Amino acid sequence: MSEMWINMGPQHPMTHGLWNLRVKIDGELIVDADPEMGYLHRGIEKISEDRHYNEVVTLMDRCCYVAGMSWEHLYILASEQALSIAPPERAEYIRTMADEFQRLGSHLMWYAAFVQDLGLMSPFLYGMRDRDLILDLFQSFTGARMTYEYMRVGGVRNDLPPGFTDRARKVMDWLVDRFREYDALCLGSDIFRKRCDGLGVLSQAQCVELGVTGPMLRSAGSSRDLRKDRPYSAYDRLEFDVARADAGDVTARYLVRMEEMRQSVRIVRQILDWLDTHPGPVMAERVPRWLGAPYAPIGREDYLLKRRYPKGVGFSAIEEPHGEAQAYVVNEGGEHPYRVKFRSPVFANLSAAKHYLVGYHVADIPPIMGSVDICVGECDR
Amino acid sequence: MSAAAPKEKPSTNPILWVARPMATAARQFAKSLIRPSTIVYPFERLEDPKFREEVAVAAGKPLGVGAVWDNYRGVHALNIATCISCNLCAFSCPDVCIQMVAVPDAQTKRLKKCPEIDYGKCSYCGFCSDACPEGCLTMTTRYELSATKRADMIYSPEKLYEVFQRKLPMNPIRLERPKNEDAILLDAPLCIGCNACARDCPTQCITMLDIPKPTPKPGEKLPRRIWKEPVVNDSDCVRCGTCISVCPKECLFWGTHT
Amino acid sequence: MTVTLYSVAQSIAQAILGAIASVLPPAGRGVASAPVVTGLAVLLFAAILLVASMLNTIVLIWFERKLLGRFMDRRGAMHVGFAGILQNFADGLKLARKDTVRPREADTLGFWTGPTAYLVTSLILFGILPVSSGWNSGVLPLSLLLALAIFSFAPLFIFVSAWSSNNKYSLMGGMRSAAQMIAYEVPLLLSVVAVVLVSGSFDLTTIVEQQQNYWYGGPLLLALIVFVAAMLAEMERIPFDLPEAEAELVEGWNTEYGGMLFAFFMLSDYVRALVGSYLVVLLFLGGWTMPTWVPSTLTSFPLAGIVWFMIKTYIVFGVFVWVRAALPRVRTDQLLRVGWNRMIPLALLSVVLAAGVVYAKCLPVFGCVPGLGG
Amino acid sequence: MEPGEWERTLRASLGEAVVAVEPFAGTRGRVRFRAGRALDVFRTVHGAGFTHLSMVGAIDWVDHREVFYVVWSDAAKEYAILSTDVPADQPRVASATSVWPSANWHEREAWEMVDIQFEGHPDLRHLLMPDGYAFHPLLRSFKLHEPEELEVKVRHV
Repeated sequence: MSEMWINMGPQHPMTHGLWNLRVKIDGELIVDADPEMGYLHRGIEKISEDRHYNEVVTLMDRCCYVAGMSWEHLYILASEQALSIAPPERAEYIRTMADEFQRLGSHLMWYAAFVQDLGLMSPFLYGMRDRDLILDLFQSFTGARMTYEYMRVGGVRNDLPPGFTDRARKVMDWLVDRFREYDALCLGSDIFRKRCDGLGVLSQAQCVELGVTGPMLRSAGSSRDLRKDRPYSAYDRLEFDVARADAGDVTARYLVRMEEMRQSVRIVRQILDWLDTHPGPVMAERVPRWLGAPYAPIGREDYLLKRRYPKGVGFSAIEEPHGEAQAYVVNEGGEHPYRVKFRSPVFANLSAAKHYLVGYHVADIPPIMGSVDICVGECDR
Repeated sequence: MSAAAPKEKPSTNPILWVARPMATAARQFAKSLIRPSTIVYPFERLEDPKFREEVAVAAGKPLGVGAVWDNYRGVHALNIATCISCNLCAFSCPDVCIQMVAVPDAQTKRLKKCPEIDYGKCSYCGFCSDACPEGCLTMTTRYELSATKRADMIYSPEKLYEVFQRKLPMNPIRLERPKNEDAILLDAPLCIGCNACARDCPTQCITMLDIPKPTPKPGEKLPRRIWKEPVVNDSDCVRCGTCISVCPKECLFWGTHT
Repeated sequence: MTVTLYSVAQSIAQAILGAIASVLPPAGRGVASAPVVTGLAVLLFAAILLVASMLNTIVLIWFERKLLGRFMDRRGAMHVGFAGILQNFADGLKLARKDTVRPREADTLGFWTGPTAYLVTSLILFGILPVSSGWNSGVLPLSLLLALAIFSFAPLFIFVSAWSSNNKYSLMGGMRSAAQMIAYEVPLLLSVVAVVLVSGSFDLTTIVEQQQNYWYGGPLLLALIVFVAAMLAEMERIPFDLPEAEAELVEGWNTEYGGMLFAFFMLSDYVRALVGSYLVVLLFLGGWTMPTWVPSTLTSFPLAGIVWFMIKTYIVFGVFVWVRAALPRVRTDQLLRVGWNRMIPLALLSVVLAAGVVYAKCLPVFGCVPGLGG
Repeated sequence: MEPGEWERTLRASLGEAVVAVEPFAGTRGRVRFRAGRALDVFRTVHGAGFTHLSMVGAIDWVDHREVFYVVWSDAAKEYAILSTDVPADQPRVASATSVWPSANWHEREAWEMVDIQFEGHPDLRHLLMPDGYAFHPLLRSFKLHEPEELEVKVRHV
């Protein structure tokens, strides 16, 4: 067989979303790769320019369907900096907890999708089953399972319902037991090890050069984790370790994500203990009128502009489940953000696709791309 | 703090090639023989608290443990009787799916404006029920709203009132009003005393007070106006901005009392 | 005289034709003559065999769905019929109603004949494999060879349909399928050679009857393992389902097929899975016979042979499902390396072991048996 | 490192290429530099330990456009923001891909969204928008809810 291009996508079981991986293959060997993006581009950055600060939060949930809460957190942190508002401490803890729930949910979803790419169907369902428990928890304090709309500039929408912490503890206990099962199904399987060891290797230097972040970077030996290196919200008050591995291959990414989930459970347990003993407000006291309650006359927005609010620029970076996400919010004194710019970790991780795909086989594409953990929603925005 | 790397040789190395996963699958098989985790949806519903307890006990898994269904943001319920037609829900909707339409009030038989929601556009963010000052537009646990026609996705106020009458669990979350909320301020020299704001105020918190008619200086012409000025009762005001929208002279604006 | 499927068919044909002849005028009495009866009996025999086998296959699919469901902490089909047993009929009906879309550039002849021939060759196997003594098309001295020969038609038809789909994924799937099946034919046949050496016959009925007191699965454990592994590859089931590895190749060689043609492929896959389980039971697990220490009440009721045979078959298939639930898919190069570098030496070793067993005229655990080695 | 101190350090090697280093909460500072000497600035900042380029974005200020780069230093565990203004009629700046290869896709996005010409970019083609898309959606002149004429060229492989 001579060389040929094949389009893996936009509709393809491997893609987990709407994108197109064009690979040039020679027999079963990959000789070139060119990811094509944009099938899910919804112009969130543009729409944000026409929305109030809190209304952008609804877009953030749809930005990434597995890590909506992390994106809310990211955006809210940047907006708060741009608007010079500080949230109360309890809100910070709740946000951190929500963030870690989201990391658990996202990693469980990743686990499910990743093993399914390898042809393992039952762990897929185990992962989805356990993710559902996380969604239940989300539902109990945000009121929705995937599109939370929970964080607000200056705090969070509402406090936790009574009895929440006990429920969450139960789920955490259950999850910790499940992680052992997951490892037995994957690491304990010779076929899994044979398929994943030494696959999709990216060295630390390559990662830094190509802008690859998150579990992919940490699996290559780096210990960079914004939660440690540049603590935001309540992370500086919590104890946890940074998950790290050295091999830089698919198995190493698996190990890093599994370890991150264990650390997330550890963090959540600490936060739950803290939340039990520290009641308080969850919304900042002094927020501009059009932020405290999410309303403003839509038809004639210029009324608000009779008074300009203080200008500011906000920049935030958080360790999202997929990697480092950043937001840049420009506040020009209006009730809408002037410009919102997001940096999606998946965007950068995917742009390096050629470097971790070339030289492997067609059958290796699903595990490699699975280990990258792609969420096209946040990549295209 | 030192970063604890996952062990390079984890304890879960393969035994007999595939013995571990086979054993795990067999264990899971034995467990799910009693009761699998799936909820047989139309027949079993997690929003039923009794079922939640039963299933958690029967399956030995925290199925639905986290779910508090009262908080759920589902289809809205509208109490037409207490709606004050303040437009806040329509204003706050990020998807512009709420329209205010005129419906007869159940008691007074007079027409009043109430929200009509297009669920084809709604994103269930809950901003409208958060904004509702009277708590008459709330979200319920109802989530089944499939329809065969697009027109059926538009819920008229009457239909939302039907949902209200079903007495479903309502979302109990009410946001506190921010303490430093902006108030309606008056740019006095622009006002012509036309009474439009007081007429349209949904809470009747604006009263038109007489102001003294100044004596014109020689050569100065007094503006043609009614010598009244609106005064807003801030504790009753729901900050809907209707007065600002109807003001013909754009003399009302948001601001803080200094 | 034992009841065989052919005798049942013959008596039914006799009864039908006799009834017809009794109402016809004397000139038409000839319809009940022996050649006509035989002809109708053969047709009836084929029809019964076909329908029963198809039903069996569909129940097998249901069995897999339910079993796999429990492995995955879910329920499987459950609404249509009792415990969802009719779900597959509903699915089949749905597929039958669907339009079959042929790609414009596809080769018409290959596109249509590929799946059809695949299904037909798979179904022929039911006529060869005995499910109980006498319950096959008749005494074929080389029935094992014939079955395996027809079993290995599949790569040809898979490749024909894959090639004529004119799709890159189909092509790659077809290539993989051909490579895999050819690679695993060899260990499959070699492990069968071990059985043939011990039993001294190519006739499946003889092989089964020789296992009355001991199953070949015991002394020929190595051959059994090789055979099951090679059979997994031949059936294209996880962990060896690379030709239709849906993660990278969409649906592999049947990517372009929809509607009834896809149903043909699906059905043939399960027919082959059933046939594979049959072969395991026939060659290694004693077929329809049960050991003599089993109480005779359990083995002497009518159709006991078929019942026991099916129980064994379904248990074997349950193991296949278990493997599917627990293991990921291997890679093409790994699969071929395992096939050529591990499976064939192991299969050869099993042949040597079988030769040793024959030479010693003794089975290590089960004791010496008269007539061993033919 | 304080922004003022960093400004002195940068100025020592870059001279007039650096306009100012403004304090920016949560980062080491925002370096405003002249677009004409962008590559020198990139090399110097990269040499100062900021080996990781996180984001390239552009803002349309109607009268001019701003391009900003977010870089991260593993050694200092700090972000820094580089920002430069380019005129709206001639939005040109040198591509950072030679210094930070990760800039590739970010610059493609900035080009198609805000119409910044990155000179020396290896592969400046559409990323999120279809090929042949004639607009730059994140310009302020591009209004939502307005009909647009869109010609999509489908690429066959």
